[in-house]
Amino acid sequence: MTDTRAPLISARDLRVTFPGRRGGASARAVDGVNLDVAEGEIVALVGESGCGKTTLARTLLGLQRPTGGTVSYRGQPLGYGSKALKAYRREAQLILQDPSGSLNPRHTVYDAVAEGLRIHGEVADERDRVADALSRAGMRPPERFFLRYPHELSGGQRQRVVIAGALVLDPTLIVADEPVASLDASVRGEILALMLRLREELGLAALVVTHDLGLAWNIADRVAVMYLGRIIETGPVEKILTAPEHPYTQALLSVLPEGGQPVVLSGEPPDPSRVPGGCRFHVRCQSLASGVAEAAGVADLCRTKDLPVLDGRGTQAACHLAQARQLATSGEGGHVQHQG
Amino acid sequence: MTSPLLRLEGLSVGYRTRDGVVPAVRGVDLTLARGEKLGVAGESGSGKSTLALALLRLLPPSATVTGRVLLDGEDVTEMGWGRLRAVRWAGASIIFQGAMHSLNPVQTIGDQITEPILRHQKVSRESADTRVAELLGQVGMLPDRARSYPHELSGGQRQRVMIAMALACEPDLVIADEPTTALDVMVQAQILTLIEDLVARRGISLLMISHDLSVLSDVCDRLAIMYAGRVVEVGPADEVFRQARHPYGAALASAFPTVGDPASRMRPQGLAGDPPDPQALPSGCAFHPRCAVRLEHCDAVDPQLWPATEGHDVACVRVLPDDGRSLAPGPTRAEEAAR
Amino acid sequence: MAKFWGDYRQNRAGLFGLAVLAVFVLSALLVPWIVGEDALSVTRPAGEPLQPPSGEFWLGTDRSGRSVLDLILWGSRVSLTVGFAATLISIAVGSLIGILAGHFHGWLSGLLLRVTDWFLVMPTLVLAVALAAVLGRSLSTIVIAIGVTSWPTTARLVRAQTLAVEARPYIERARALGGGHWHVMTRHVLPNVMPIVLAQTTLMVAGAILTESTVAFLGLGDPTVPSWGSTIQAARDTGAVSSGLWWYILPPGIAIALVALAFTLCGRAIEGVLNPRLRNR
Amino acid sequence: ETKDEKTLTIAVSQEVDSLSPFLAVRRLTTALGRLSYDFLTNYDPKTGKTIPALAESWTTSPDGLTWTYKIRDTKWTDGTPITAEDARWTFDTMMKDEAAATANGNFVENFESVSAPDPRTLEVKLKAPQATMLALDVPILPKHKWEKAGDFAKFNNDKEFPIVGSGPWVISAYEVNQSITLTPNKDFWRGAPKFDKLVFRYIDDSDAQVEALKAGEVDFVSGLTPAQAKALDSAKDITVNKAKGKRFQAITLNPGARLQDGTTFGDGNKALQDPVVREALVRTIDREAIYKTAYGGFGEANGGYIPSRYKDYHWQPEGDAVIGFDTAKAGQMLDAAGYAKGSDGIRAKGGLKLSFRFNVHADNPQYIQAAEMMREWAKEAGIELKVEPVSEVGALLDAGTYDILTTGWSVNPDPDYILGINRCSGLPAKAGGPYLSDAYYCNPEYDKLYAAQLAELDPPKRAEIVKQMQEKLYEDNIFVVWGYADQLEAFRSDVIASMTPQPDPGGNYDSQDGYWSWWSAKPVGDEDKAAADSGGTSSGLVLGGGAVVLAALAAGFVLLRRRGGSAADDRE
Amino acid sequence: MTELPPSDAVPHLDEVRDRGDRGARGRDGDRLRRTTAYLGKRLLGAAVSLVAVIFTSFFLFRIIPGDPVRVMTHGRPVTIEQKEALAREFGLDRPLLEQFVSYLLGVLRFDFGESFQYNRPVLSMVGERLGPTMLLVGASLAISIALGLWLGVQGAWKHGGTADRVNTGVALTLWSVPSFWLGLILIVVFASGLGWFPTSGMKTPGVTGFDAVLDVAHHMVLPLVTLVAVVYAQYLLVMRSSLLDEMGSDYLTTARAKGLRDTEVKRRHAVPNALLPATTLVFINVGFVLFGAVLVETVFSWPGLGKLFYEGLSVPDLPLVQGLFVIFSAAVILMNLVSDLIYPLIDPRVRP
Ligand SMILES: Nc1ncnc2c1ncn2[C@@H]1O[C@H](COP(=O)(O)OP(=O)(O)OP(=O)(O)O)[C@@H](O)[C@H]1O
Ligand SMILES: Nc1ncnc2c1ncn2[C@@H]1O[C@H](COP(=O)(O)OP(=O)(O)OP(=O)(O)O)[C@@H](O)[C@H]1O
Ligand SMILES: [Mg+2]
Ligand SMILES: [Mg+2]
Repeated sequence: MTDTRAPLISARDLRVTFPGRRGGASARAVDGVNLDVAEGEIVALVGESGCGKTTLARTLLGLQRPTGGTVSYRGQPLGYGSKALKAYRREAQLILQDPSGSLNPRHTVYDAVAEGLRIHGEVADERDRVADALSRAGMRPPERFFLRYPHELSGGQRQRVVIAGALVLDPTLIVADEPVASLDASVRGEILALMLRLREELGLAALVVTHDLGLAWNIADRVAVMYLGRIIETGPVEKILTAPEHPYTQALLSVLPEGGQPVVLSGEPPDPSRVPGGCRFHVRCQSLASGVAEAAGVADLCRTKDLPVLDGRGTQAACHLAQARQLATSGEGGHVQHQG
Repeated sequence: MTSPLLRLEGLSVGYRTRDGVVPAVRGVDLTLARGEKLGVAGESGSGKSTLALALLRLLPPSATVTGRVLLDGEDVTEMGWGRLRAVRWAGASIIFQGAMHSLNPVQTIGDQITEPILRHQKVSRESADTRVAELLGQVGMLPDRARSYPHELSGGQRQRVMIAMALACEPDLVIADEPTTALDVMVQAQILTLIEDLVARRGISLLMISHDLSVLSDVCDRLAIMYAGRVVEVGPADEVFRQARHPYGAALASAFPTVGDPASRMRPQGLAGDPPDPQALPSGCAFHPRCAVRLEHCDAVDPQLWPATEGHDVACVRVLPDDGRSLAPGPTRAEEAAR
Repeated sequence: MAKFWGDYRQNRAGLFGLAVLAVFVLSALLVPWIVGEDALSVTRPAGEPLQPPSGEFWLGTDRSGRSVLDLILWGSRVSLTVGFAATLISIAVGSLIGILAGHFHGWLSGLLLRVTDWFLVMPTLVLAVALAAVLGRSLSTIVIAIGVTSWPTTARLVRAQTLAVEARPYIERARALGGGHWHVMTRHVLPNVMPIVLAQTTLMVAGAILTESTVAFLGLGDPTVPSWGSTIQAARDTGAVSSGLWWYILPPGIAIALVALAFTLCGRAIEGVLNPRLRNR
Repeated sequence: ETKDEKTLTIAVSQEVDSLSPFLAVRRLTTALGRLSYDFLTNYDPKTGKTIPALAESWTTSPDGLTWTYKIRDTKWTDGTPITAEDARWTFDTMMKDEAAATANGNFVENFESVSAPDPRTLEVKLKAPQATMLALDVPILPKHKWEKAGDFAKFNNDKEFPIVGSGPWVISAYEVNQSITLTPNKDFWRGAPKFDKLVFRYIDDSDAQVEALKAGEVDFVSGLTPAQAKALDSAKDITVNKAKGKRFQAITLNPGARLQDGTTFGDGNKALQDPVVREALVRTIDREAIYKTAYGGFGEANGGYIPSRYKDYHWQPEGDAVIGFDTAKAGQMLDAAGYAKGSDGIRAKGGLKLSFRFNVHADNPQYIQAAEMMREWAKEAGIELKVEPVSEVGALLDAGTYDILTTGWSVNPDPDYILGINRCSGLPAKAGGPYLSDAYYCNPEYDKLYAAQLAELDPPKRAEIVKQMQEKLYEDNIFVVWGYADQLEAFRSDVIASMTPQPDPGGNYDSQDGYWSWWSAKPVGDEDKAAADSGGTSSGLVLGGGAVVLAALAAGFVLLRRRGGSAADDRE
Repeated sequence: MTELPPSDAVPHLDEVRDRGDRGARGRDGDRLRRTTAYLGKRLLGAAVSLVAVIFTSFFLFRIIPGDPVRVMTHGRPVTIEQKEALAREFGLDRPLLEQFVSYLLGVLRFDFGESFQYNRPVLSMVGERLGPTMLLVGASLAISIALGLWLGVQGAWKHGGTADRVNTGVALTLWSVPSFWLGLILIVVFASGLGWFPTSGMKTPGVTGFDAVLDVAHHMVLPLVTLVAVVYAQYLLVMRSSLLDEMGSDYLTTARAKGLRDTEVKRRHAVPNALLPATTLVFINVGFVLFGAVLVETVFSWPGLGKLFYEGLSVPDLPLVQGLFVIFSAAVILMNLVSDLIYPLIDPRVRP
């Protein structure tokens, strides 16, 4: 993929901080993120639980106001007035993890799909558009499903309804937050195939949030790996998932069943209310622990020096070690950058 | 090898509900040798948990169980309550899926781990406490965590506590029902490594349930795949995962792509159709409506497990001699098919 | 709806409650025709005062010579009206405040919560009695007093439910689709809290009827209107208990208990249907 | 409590406001005052005439301004002699200390001075002649005890028992809100009471009182409802006393509230200022029916102001003078006066609608019942009465913001006071009160007659004038008397052998002007005391109620037992 | 008490869950600070509620029709001068706000003013009657809680059985009965009819010593039964439903899997968890039962606070009614506070 296309949506130095509960420290759920999604591109955002993926996705859709940084859509910063948001949400759609929860149990399939149309006052030829959206989402014949309630559908069908509800407004961007995580393994592939097909047919751009590297491999063009509120490695799927630079990405890949000798990271999942100083990954970094970093002479840097925010394009890894290796091979400064 | 540790013979479980009986498990035959690790996979609702609970008669009163569950040669379904209580945990223990819910929220984890020790072993409170510290150490937790309450622990830690608890009475069999679902990839890896390690070290038999075939194939020696309350395929883990003979097994295996494998890049594999409704199972092979390679008589033949290769049984007409056509008119006798 | 009824039918106690209610509501509706207004006349009563039950007066007569049965029938009108009207007020206020407090965050919700808590710590009955004393003796007073004092329960309940509903992903989806506050509250929250409110309503009517009788018992009701509470009060004034006028004091009490019970049973049945977790048990 | 000790227990529903006679104003506590402190004079229960009490005799100066009482030589219950100084101190304190005047201050308002020239002589000098000098309802207190009381506003006399007094009974124990126990004053000069103990037991609920009487927990109950009286009539060992009432029941119609100077105020319906309307309204009242239904026949329908119990002064309309129940005639009168029925059936003339607020004492069931009846009768004549029960009419009265009020007064043997309240001079002088009466009645002719009866010393002639006054009141239809309800009481005849009523015979035992009943009560001797069983509870209620309660309880118990049996099974 | 709408308990149940969710992971370092903050917040909340209650009671009762001075003079006609003097004495002539402030300050010093009709400090009148009320309310609470919770546990554990159904049915029926009516019936049947118990009051005058204790107990039976009968259903229902909620819980399956007996599972695991929501209700109910006693005290002439309130209201005796209202409400607030403070002790998830 190239970075030459103008990004459809782009986040610049995005930060979201949640005030701490009961006087606890505040949580930096998103802590400086640059991310672009170009038209017709599928970007996978991967990372372990609690690293801020959902928060980032919600912020991109204006459901969460950033505490810092901006989100721009087609080059325009997002407005947070109700009018501006409404207009934006006509074009950008959200698909949530849990299809059962995403459907109001009291609304029929028809109501659920038509909801977006009704909100935006596009009630003319509503029926046709609902039918069309449903069939595009693979529910054929659509009329058969109109009057069904969510509980009368299987999980896969529900997720299709949710997708149809997003498609009905002819969006240009879909943000899917773990779209298949709650589905059975057997159904999962069908939904992913649907997403690929939609991209093909409609040229949809999509940001797919997931903790499943297999999913990224299955459908994404580009992948961004997130750790503790930051994107720590980004680049084309083929590159990142086969030859990752960042120790964290390496660890993630290693624990996949086929990933060879698993590198099981020590310690508990990171806590966004206590972001460690230096490289935010250093406390769990296997490269640092095994002395590889020491050998490369960056151990101190790892412990003390925070890394700059990646700019969200190209192939990059926010890692002192990778940087040092890069330096060693190319002599260049700055962070690692492969031109794609 | 002597007699198997666990042997299920024609185990069926039905739940009585207002809308009739839900057949959750339909005639399962399985064996588990001592020290063996058996994985059970299958999609949601295929009866995995029901099977696990049936092993220790932990099913709700609305469930009816038929068939036999032979644990060390003794039929669990016919034990007296006293004997059953003695077998529970000391003979076989369970690691449940959601540790948050499987641990009593208002008791310290120490007390909860101590409880079965005191119940099943004639030991003093003090030695039980020592044992708790030891167990916690084995699962990689500090002994002073014994005073914590479940909510004070992370999901991974809770799951460790469950594991420590399961090992408390040194059982012969540990049943792990989706021990890592809902856990983060990283933690999942930690827990699996831990279980594998502990079980191997003590020679405990393991029955592990998951819907994630790739996870099971990694940990277990043998794999059983369930569909609609039946075991449709059982065999050596690697073989089942890589060359599943049952179309459902194959679909399940391919749902977990291999990262880096160009074959699955941009080509997600799925299984069309909806999971079966246990109360309205299709005729013949329960899988046939979703089967991509079904034969025309699949809706008439309900195939039983049949040895496809040595130690690898499959319940699919395709592994039967003449694609099972000869069986078409009537149902086969269970004993014949599953030997 | 058909499913609802199908589930409801399984609950025998709920059916019993519904049947009792149906009888009472029906008789309350039809009483002007089956009994007639004349039955309430104290100057031209049908019988002699305080006659024991007989073929003519199944439940005897009251202190004025009116048929107690007729009074109970007429009283059902008043008591049910009080019950429903008070409940309506409390449900309307409670739902509104509950939804607002649950939907919005920040100062509005804080303020509403404070007010709710304030009302909640005040013993409902004390307040109702005090209000009844403040506003003077009339049915509308009792209605207002009960309505005004019992809404916080509904508000808390509705708020809790609103919070639960708003935590559901479909609310997020609706917002992501561009839906505003109004859309979320009316299209998603309201329909979802309605069942709870319905169950709460039935339970509250029972409470309101009991409160009416209590207020009347404390002498703060309107003695000239034949509600069940005021009938008991009149019976007590007459010295019915110690005079052996059991036909005067038992029926209104039983009527209250029966209707309160019926409402409670219906409420529980509805709750059971709406909350499958209760149903399966 | 020893076995043979004879206790007389009286059920009371009032709480004690104060045991200090300076402060006590309630019926119960003033009665306690009468029992435990002697007064200067008392009334003969037979004749109603004043008789000596603490004052053995008395004289008055010709101008009526100086009264001299000879104090009886007797003792306080602590053995200290009673002297005139005690009486002087009592009156003097009431004159000087506002708090001490709380209860009975009106008696001494007119006192110039009080002195005790010697231990047996009390001398009172008045500013003006005072009719009540032989009816001073003031307990004489022991100075030696009370001097030390301190602030009389705060002193409730309930810390030290027995309370030193001089009456036939000694208050010897008091449990707040539960009971007051009195023991006999063995040295009482008129003779000691016969019972060994007199207990006033607080039972709030009238039904509970009667039940307690039936159960033998109390021996005397007053204030019975008609139904209770009827039911008790047939009860074993219980005697019901139906005394002719000394109260009248009435309504007053607001004729336009005004001050003495004629300034009108309030918002009374102006139609009531029309005598025709008032008469028509009165004609819609069926007094007989009220007493037959609301009072269960225990009472007398009568329009006279002074109850028939007082034969000498009682008057009642006769013949044509009777403004009797006749709704048709009421309608005709109103028609003739131009009050035409509107579409809603209510009459009106020139914007004046015959729709009246009718404020009824909410705590009086008979009033309410009567009011309901009156509402229906009035409606027949095209008059609307809006019955509004209120807990207190005083504020409405003071403000003149009423149309019709219920009222009722206790009438003393001497009618002077009750007649006096309706004079024009009785009207409030300033807005906001005080107002003694509750009718805003003012008729110069009535005032003239009042003066005449006051001056008339010949009793028959005075009675004649009093009757004329009642006639005036009756004709004016402002103070509309319904009649006189009987005073209904009951006592255990297996405990009390006899007591003196007031008047004797035919009178009441409770709230007497004196101590006669409890002083004279004679216990039933052991020999004629029947086995004490409380019969007479209506089997209907026991059966009905019992069935309800027992059914519920039994179900519970049965279940518990059942569960006991099934707990053994060890289910999973 | 009876008149509580049945579902009053429900929001509290939800609240409990709320709290459960909120339960933060305790970190020892912060614990003291958090505990202090928690305590402070609860206390502040209670204080705010209390002032609000005082405010309400002060202004609410002022609207009752009726002339305070007439109450003070027991309806006797008095001159304007006297009226004004009395009004001045009681401060009724000052601006309302000023009166409120001085009332508030008084209340904070436990000075509730003087009763208009009894001419005595409200507090001392309350003091006299607090004992009987506490005795009755305390005993009825203890019994109804014990009975209700026990029956609730039994019912839930064998839910759907005959015992459970009948039990719940009886409880609901009693709950629907007006308490005063039940009291009257009980008097007729058991006191005057069968003669087993005294009809009313708290003591037989003159009985002393240990006999007096028995005597009070004897008098207390019927009021107690009445109060318990109409109240215990609530505990039963809450306990039953919260135990039912717990019964599907996985940790109970764990406990069974450990080889515990059924009764042990119930006693050691299910009940302690189910008790939590019930606890909140217990405490909140104390305040309500206190007022519920008004009716029962009236019917049985029990010399308690309830009676005093009822009487004060009908007069109306402003300081008395205001004082009692504040005291009743303060009891509720206090009990809420106690439950807030106790809750963390019994539920580790809520520990600050
Ligand atoms: N509304 C909120 N208030 C406070 N903290 C929040 C809030 N939402 C999220 N967080 C915190 O921010 C961090 C990131 O949360 P987020 O949901 O974005 O993670 P995620 O990557 O989507 O995780 P998962 O894979 O579990 O969905 C978490 O630590 C979470 O606890
Ligand atoms: N208590 C019950 N009553 C009625 N039906 C039940 C009950 N428990 C389970 N079932 C049904 O039995 C079937 C098997 O359920 P089970 O929980 O064993 O599946 P599972 O394979 O463990 O699924 P999952 O992967 O979702 O845990 C399902 O159809 C389920 O709906
Ligand atoms: Mg997420
Ligand atoms: Mg399962």
